[in-house]
Formats: sequence, structure tokens, C-alpha cells
Amino acid sequence: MKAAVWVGLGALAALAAAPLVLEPYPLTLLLQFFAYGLALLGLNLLFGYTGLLSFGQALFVALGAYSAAVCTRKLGWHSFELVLGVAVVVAVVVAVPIGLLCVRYVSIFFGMLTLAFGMLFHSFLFKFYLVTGGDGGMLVERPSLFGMRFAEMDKTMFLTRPFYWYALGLLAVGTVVMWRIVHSPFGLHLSAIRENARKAEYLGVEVRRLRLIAFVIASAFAAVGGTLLGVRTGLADPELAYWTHSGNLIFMTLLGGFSNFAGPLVGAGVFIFLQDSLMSFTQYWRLVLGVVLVVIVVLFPRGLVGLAQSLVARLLRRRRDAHAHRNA
Amino acid sequence: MRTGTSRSERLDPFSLVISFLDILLGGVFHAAVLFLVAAGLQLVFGVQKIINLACGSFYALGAYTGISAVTWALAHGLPRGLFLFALIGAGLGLAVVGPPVEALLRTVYRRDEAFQLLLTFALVLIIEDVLRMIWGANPQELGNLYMHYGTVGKGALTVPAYNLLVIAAALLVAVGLGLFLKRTRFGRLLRATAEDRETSATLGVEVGRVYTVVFTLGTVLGTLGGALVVPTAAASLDMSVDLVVEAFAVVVIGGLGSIRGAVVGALAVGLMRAFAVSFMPEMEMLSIYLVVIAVLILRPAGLFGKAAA
Amino acid sequence: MPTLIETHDVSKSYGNFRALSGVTLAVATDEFVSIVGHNGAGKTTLVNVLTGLLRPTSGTVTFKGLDVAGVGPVRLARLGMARAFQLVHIFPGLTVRQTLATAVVSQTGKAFHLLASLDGDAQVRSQVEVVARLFGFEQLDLEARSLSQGAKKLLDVASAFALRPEVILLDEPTSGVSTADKHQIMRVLVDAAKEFGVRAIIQIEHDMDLVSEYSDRVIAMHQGQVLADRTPAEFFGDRELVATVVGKRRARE
Amino acid sequence: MRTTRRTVLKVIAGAGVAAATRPLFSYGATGGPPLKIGILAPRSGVAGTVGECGLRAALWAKDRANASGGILGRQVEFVVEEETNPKDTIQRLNKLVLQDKVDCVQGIVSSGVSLAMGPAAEDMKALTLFWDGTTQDGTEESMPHARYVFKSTDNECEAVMASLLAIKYWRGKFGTVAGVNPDYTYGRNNWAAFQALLKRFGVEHKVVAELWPKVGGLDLSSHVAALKAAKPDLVFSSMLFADLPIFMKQAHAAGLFETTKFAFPAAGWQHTALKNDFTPEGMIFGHNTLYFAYPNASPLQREFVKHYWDAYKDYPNWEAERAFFAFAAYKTAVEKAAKVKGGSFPDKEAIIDTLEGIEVESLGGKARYRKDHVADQIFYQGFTVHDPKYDFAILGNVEVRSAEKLQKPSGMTFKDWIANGHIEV
Repeated sequence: MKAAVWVGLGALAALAAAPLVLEPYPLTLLLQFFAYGLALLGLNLLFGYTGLLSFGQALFVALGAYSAAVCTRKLGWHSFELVLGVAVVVAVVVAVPIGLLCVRYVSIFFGMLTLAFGMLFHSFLFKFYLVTGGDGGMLVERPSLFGMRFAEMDKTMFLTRPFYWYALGLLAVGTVVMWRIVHSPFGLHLSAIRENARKAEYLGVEVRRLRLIAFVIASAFAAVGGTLLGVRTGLADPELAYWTHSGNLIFMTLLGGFSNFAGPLVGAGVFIFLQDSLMSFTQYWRLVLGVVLVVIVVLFPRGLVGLAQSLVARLLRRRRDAHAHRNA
Repeated sequence: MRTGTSRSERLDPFSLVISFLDILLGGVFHAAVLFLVAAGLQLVFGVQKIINLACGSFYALGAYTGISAVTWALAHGLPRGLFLFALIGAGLGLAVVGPPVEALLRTVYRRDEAFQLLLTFALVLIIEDVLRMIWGANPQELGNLYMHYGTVGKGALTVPAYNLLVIAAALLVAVGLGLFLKRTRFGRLLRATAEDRETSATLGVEVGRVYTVVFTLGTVLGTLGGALVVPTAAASLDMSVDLVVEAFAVVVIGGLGSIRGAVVGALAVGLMRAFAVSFMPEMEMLSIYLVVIAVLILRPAGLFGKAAA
Repeated sequence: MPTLIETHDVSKSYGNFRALSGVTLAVATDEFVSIVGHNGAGKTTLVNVLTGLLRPTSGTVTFKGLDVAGVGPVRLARLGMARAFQLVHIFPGLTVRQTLATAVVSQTGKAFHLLASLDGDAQVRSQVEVVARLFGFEQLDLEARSLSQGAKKLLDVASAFALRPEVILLDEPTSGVSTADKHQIMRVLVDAAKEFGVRAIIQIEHDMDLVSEYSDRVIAMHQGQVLADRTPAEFFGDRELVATVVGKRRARE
Repeated sequence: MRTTRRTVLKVIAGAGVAAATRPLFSYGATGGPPLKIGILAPRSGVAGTVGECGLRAALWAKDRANASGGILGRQVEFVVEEETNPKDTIQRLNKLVLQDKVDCVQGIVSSGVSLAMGPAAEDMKALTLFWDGTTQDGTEESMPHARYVFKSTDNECEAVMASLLAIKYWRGKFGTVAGVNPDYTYGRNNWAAFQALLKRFGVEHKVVAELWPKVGGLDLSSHVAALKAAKPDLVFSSMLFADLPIFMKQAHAAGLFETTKFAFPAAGWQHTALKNDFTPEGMIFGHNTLYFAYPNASPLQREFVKHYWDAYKDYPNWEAERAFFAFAAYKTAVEKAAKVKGGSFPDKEAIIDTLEGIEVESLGGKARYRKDHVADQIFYQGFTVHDPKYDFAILGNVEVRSAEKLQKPSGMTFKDWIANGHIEV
């Protein structure tokens, strides 16, 4: 466990220093990584830890972005703390009823039901043009951070300095909170549900209620990620809620490795930078991503982190054997 | 239905019935299209418990190949009237795609559903770009070729003969599939494997071969459907992603794994869309998702599916 | 002596097959009850009804005075009734420590402690170690799937005991284990029961030696009915009863 | 319309440049590093055809300019990125401005994307010339007084012109009206403009059906059935993607064209797909700012149309004119601003000041940017006829109107202009 803490702090320090070193463009990509990192921490609580594959997580990412849009544009509330609060409350209010319905089912049915709700929200956003702005979406104005508007900065400076560090802070806090949740008694019961829900019931684990809580926590994390995306893009649009966006979220989780806590974070980072470079390199970037997904699913089901762990383990073993060999 | 006032005959019951039938026929046509997409998805899930997100992609592949086959055939002297056979040839020819894809899926049979689902999601991404490579980014279509068979009926109730042909094809597939599963030896073999993979294997059922045949059959249903319907519409890259959601609604309403369920589901979605477009345009797609959610909650197994949760 | 579990005229039928008909029995504190009978005699159905997994078609089931008909295993586990299965139920990916801790967390009511650290919880740690020591588990950080079949079975039973239940229902806890080990396991069960203050054990058992040696009471099931509810001595004394319940060969010895 | 499969950039190399007849403008070559222009155009999905046509015209304009010494002696290079949904397209804009450090961004076809891009480009002080995509309420709300963004003509111009033609030629011949418009910003604004104009000119009408097919949907049989049930005298449809030819096929098969008049303000994007055998004569048909077969087209247009046919065996739609205008306006503005500053390369602010009010010769004739950054070009619409030379419908008599008469003057809202602005039928 000690090593994990050092790696985490090292990454945090590097990311914090990035604005002083990197060009603005990679920083906007890192911003996207912070947003997706938070959303994936939530998704993996459901998928990696509780064994529930949600195909509608993009619903809550879109909900977060639209909350930011409504707050800043329609209601004129620019305090980002307020926007985050509203986004989380809205996500929880929507997640509880949907969760109550969905947690009664498992595997394929849970996936399909969540997908159906995601698409319901997508077509609502698209159809009710007067309320939501339809395909044009809704603009998200620049929020104030702890009351400061940084009006003197242009958008790029705002995004790559104050907002960047704020978002990094959110991701760090989110990671620590999720680490605690996953290593708490509640987290253990979630893993028990994943391993064998019937046996868990016999040991007094309240399967449905815990699944609901996990679902609501995941939706809150996704909404916070959504607000970050909304502010970064400056707009919330219905495509955020489309089912292929949920598919990408799961792709990232699997790419990183869902059986490891940090897997999804690694997956988010690799996916964002991979997709971005592919998009400029070739018109057929979807094909390359598809092939990468096939390779991951078939050959490296434990994802990049799993792969790294097994490589490190093999390395250690080889060194230990070599060492033992020399002494024998 | 908001009826205009300035034209008198609009109010009389005869034209109301005619336009009702017309909308109904539009709905049935859309249902036929949906059934052709959903049948493959249903069969594959029924036997192999895999939700194939790439069913829409196979359908699109069938549509694009159909167009090329017809264009090529007509250029090589095939009489215009026989373009239907070029389409059927293209649809069936794509059976070749089934086995390699099934071999890929086989690598994850033992593992969690999530892996199978994601493998088919990868196929969606791959096939979309393969289509883009071969046919380019722009939608392709066959112009007015399907009107070569003329129209049926008169006055307000005229319908292209080809549409009836598509409906007939869907019915043929439905009945054929039903008989195949019930009557033939291989059909019963499929249902046994569907019921219980392990015991069937122990009874000497060559499960691997059954899966290859079933998946290929599911693929052909998709590609054939795509080829048959393309003359009335067009082939575009987005159809593979959009169709998945409607086919998914059909399969959920009808009940996972049951062909009869797919027929009823397709009719439900097709008619609902047709009447929603006429009466509540805003609710068109929304109404379908609401029904899907209602069905998933009230009868998770769907109208005809087996108990699931 | 207050009764713990009581059933009154309980019957359960699947369609027209009557798995249980008119079962009335009571289990009180400090009783070790063995349930015997052929396969299909209704033993497992009875235990499923007692553990709230099945709602009886008719009749009442009470646990500590509360009506628990079909109330489900979670609620009953909370009320102090635990169960282990004939088919081994374990958490393949969890370690021995985590499996036992799952029960301890439920029993100490800490399931909703979202931010508390599990590893840092002394109470959970000590209770887990007590159960582990009693059931002879040294390496607590082995994953359950890597254990032997016998060890898995023992872990399944141990996790039930970790709930510190008042009543525990076991379904052939020693099946598939060599005769030498059987008695060893039974002794561990009895010690654990004493250690954790388990007030009654109900055990489905086929091995008559164990029945006669450990139980204070034998309930014989036959075609869904309670044929006899006697002490072991009375039960084994009635040759004709043993023949119908256990089968000819065994009756002769 | 078979498109070559190789990536678009290779196509340019292969196609080469039609012999550079007369260099556009030749100024003292100041030389220097290549001038980078970022192009954002859709290359897949429903708008793929349109994006490609715009890209081909932009490339033609670039190659012509480079052949005659580029802009102020600097060769022009394109960095082409794909316009998809608003979120990802803004990501590509970031890349063009922050990483590729392009001098100017040109492109964008979809109205939804333009509404998102406008504020983003303003924030990043990125000089951006939209080809298309700016709708009425969108611009008022998102880019009230843009400085770095130059907008296309209001997207309702074609709807206004089609409405005026319908009023001029068909007043009194229709009572019931139906709308079949694509379900997004553009479709909704056009339908609103049509109804407002009917009210403005006192044309008594009753709306019997209002349909909103999904953008790019492939099955419109239900919509056709709904129209037949409503029996409208006139159908106003601003459909313009691949669903338009499908709608025409299914409507023709259902016999809708015998009794009902049709007005298609934006059919130009699909003109080669609207074959004669399912496209009737006498429909109002909009070609927007470029009608390839306009009898007295400019020599520039004739040269471009010939190049387009030679290179791609196809006829261009109006997106080509929009792309050409954006490029030509930028080139002319840079050269004009340089003259004022004695030949050295002007900075962004100077270019913008020159762009405001600039007038250039575009493919569709004279085109200019108003002081409020809104483009002003010439629109072509007319009634369809079948001409043996083409297997698709072209225009019989062509009406030509400048955008001045078809869009609100600066400082006026769209609703005020429609209600009491100066509009003549």
C-alpha cells in the first residue's frame, strides 16, 4: 500500500507542475483527463468493485454538463462551488429513482436498462428544443473559482491555469475519497456482492441497498466530471448522453484495467491522448481504437495496469531466481 | 389528428379510414425493417447469450454491399427487373463474415458478459471505418430503382410494390426461422444448446460448431435485411449506430431470445413510431424508450422471453 | 426454555407436488437438532423455509417470536440466523480474511461506514482472527478460490459462525470429507458454537454416526412430513423407523 | 458520386491545379514561412458530402493562390481537421490554434457546432471564418458582437427567399400548409421564418401537419404517410441531408406530388441525388449561393465548375462557394492590410479591420462581409425543370436576390425585421 501512495503523490506533483512546462494544448487534454478520471472512478465503483456493468453512465456526465449550463447561463450563478453542488444534487435526485429500478437486475439487464435511460435522456435533450436548445446544446459561461473570476485572463489562460489546478484538486480529492470508500467496510460488502451476491445475502449484506448507494455515488462522480467537461468545452450538447459515449467510458475502464483501483485513471489518460493523436494522424482513427479494444479484451483482460503488474512481477521473479541461482 | 377545414372531403370517414390504413402500412413496413435487424440479434442472444452490438454494422455492411452488387450487376447486363437477386446474392454472400467474427468472440465465451459486449462494441468501431474505407464517407443509394416494380393500390392508398416485398421477406424470415427452430433436427439442437450449454456439450453436441452456424445465421439475417431494404432508403455510416438502439428496443419489448417476441416487438415499435409521427411528433423516439423501460420494469423477461433476473 | 424457531402446520408445494405438508416443530436453546431423511424427503425445502429463502404455501414460521415467513436471508441474518450450504458458497476472489470480515462487518453493523478504514478496524480484525484460529486457518491472505475443497467448505461454515448467530443451520457440513476428519470438524463446530454463544444448531445429516454422537434430537423427514421427532437413542432404537427413513441396509447393522 | 478513397490530401497532389490562367493578385513577394490555415469540415455522416465539396473548393482556391505566389509571397498550407459533434470539434479548434498555431480557421457546416464554436473562438481570439451554420437566434445569443468570428449569411436566407417566391407565385393557390423540417436548430428556424412571412404578407393559411424527421434518418415512410393523411396544399421542407432524396423517393411513390406543391429552400446540397424520375417539375428549389448551371455565371464560376467536373466527375453545391469566399476574403484582406502598412505582413487586428466591409469576387458573384461580421452573398432559387442534359432536376427560370433583401440588417432582431422590416416579395 505504501508504494501506491508514493506513486500517487508523484503523479500529483507532476500534474501540478505541468502548466509551467507544457504547451496550452496538451493542458486542455489533461483537463479532459481530470474530468473523465472522476467519471471513471465512479463507474469502476459500479463495474470493478460491485460487478455491475452500466451502459448509461454518460447520462450523468451529460447531466453534470447541463447543470453547469443552466446554472451559469440561465440562472446566472457563476460560483463553481455552487455549480458543483447543484450538479451533484441533480445527479443524486435523478440517480435514486433510476437506481431503485435498475439495481434489481444484473449483468445484461442492468446494462440494457441503464442504456435505455441514457437514450431516453439523449432524445429528451434533442427533442425538447425550446427547453434544452436541442442539438445546438446550451452554453456554459466561465464560472468563478472561490469567488475569483480571473476576468483579466483569456479563456485559454483561465483553463490552463486556475481552472486546471482547481480540476486537478477535484480529481485528487475524488481519488482519495474513492480510495477510502473502496477500502471501507462498505467497500468490502460491495466486493462480496460482486463475488457472490447470494452468499453475501446470507452473511447479512443488504445487496440492493448497497448497489443503490454505489450507483448514486457513481452518478455523483460522473456529474462532477460532466461539469468539468462542460466548462472546458464551453457547451453542453446532447451527444454527451449518446450510448456510444457510455461505451467509450467502459472502453477506457477496460483499457486501464478494472480490477485495479488506478486502472481506470490510467485508462482515461491513455485513451484521451491516444484518440487525440489518432484523430490528427488518420481519418480511420475509429478502426485503430477498435483494434486496440479487441487486443485488450482478448489478450490483456486485466488492462494496461494488469499487464504492467504481471511484467513487474515477472521481472522481480527473474531477478530473484537469478539471485537465488547465484547463491545456490 | 388535426384535420384541415378548407377541403370538404377530408372530414368524411372514408378518407379517415384510408389515411389510418396508410399510416398503419407505413408502420408495418418499418416493423418489417426492424424485424430483419432484430432477428439476427435475437437468434444469437437466444443461443449464445451474447448481445451483439454489431448487428447494426452487419446490417449496414449488407446495405453497402447490396448497392455495389446491384450497380455491378446492372453494368454487366443484368436486366433491371432482376436487381432483387443481386441484392439477395450480396446479403447471402456476406455469410463469409460470420465464422471469423464468431472465432474472435469464442476467445471470450468463458469470461464475463462485459467482455463479450465490449468485443462487439469494438466491432462497431472497426466495421464503421472499413465501410468508410471501401465506400467513402458519403451515403450511397440506388435512386428510384425500387420503383421498377411499380405501385399497388390506387388513390390515397398507393404503396410501392417493393415495400410489400420487404414486408413479405420479413414474414418469410420469421416463419422460416420459427419452423427451422421447431421442425429441423439442427433447430432442436440449437434450442437444446440454448437451454443449457454444459449438458448439451456432455451429450456430445458439438457446441463450437453450433455456435459458428448460429452466429453466421444471425449475421446473414442482418446483411440480408440491409441489402433488401437499401433500395427504399440509403446506406450511411451512422445507420450502424442508430439501428442498434431501435433493434435493442424491439428485442427488449419482445423478450430476449424469442423469435416470436422479435416479431411482436418489431410491430410494437414500428406502429408506435408511425402513429407518434402523425399525432405527437415531439414524442416519436421518446415514446419508444419509455415503453422499453416500462417493459424492463414490469416484465423484465419481456413479453415472450424466459425468466431472466 | 424459550423456543427459538417455531413452525406451525407449514406446507410448501410446487404446482401439485407437495414438498412439505403440515410440518409443526420447535427448536429451543441449547439443542443440536439433526434432520435426516431420504433425498426428496423435504429436508432442504424445510431449511429453505426456516431460513426465509422460501415463503411457505401455508402455515407460519416464527424466529424469536417474529413472523419470518419468506422474509429473505438478509433480514434473518440480521436477526441472528446463519446458514451454510451443501454446495460450497464462497467468494472466489476474496481472501479468507475478507470472507470472514464480510460476516463480522454485517454483525457489527458497520456496512454503511463508507469512509472508515476496514484494515484499521481493531474490532473487526480481532473477531476475524478468533474465528480463523478456531477453524484452523493460518494464512488469512490466501484467495478462497485457491483453497482445497475441504478448506472451502470449512470457510463457508466458518463465515456463517463469524456472524455470531443465535441459530445456525448447516447442510451436511462434513460431506466429501474423510471419516477421520469428519469428527474433527464436528468438534470444531461444537467448540465454535460454545465460543460464539450459538444457542442452537440445526444440521441436515446423512452420516448416522455423527447424528447419533453429536445431536440431542433427531427429526426424521419422510415424503414432506415429520415422521419422528425423537432423541437419538429412541430414534436408533426403533428399527422399523430407521429402515423407512434411512434405508434397509443401514437398518440391519 | 463516387469519391476516391485515398485520403483527401493525396487527392490534391493528384488533381494538380488547372493551368493558372490569370494570377488573382500579385504583390511584391514578401516571402516568409508558409501561411497555415486550419480547415474544419465534416468528413463523415450526413454532412460528409457537403464538407467534402467545401474542402475541394478551398483546396482549389489555395492551389490557385499558391500558383501565383501565395499570399504576400507566403505559400498557403491547410491543416485539415474533422468537424464532428460540438465537444470534439472544439477540441480540434484548440489543437489548430494552440498546437498547429494556424493563422486563420475556416470551415464549419452544422449550425449546432457553429453555436458552440463561436464563443470558443472569440475566447481564444482565433480569427475564424464560418462557411455555414449560423442560425438566427443562435448568433444573437452566442455571438452578439463578434470580433474574431466572421459569420456566414443568416441560415434563414434561403427559407426567406423560398417563402417570398411561394407568396409571389402561389398566393391564393394554397390554403393548408405542412412542414417537414429536420429536427434541429436550422430546421426549426426555417419553419418559423416561413410562417412569420406568411403572416407578414397576410397569406391566409392553416397548418395541418408539423413533422420533425430525425436528421439523417433513413426511413421516412411514416412521415410520408402522415403527410398524405393531412392532405396539405403546400409542403415547406428545409430537409437538406441524405434523407432528402429518400423522402422524395418515398413521397413520389406515395403519389404526393400530383396534388401538393413543394418548396425546398435548401435542396441544393443534394441536387445531383434528386433524380428526374422522382423529382417533379415546378417545385421551388433553392441552390443558395452557387447554382452550377446558372446561364450567365461569371468566368470564375465557369472555370471552377469545369475543374470540379474534370477532377471529380461531379457538380459542386453551394458549400464550394462558401469555402471559396472565406478563402478569397481572407487573402484579399491580408493583401489590402499589407498595402496600408507598406507591404509587411499585417497583424490579426489589422486583417480583421480590413475584413469588415471587404468585397470580393466569389464563385457566385460579388460577395462581402458587413461591418457586423455577417456575410452578404447572392442567392439563386427557381422552379425545377427536367433537362435532357442532366439526369437530375435543374432550374428553369432562376431568381437571383442579394442577401441584403433576405436577412435582417445589423442591429435589428430577426423577429422585428420579419414583422416590420423592409421586405419586398
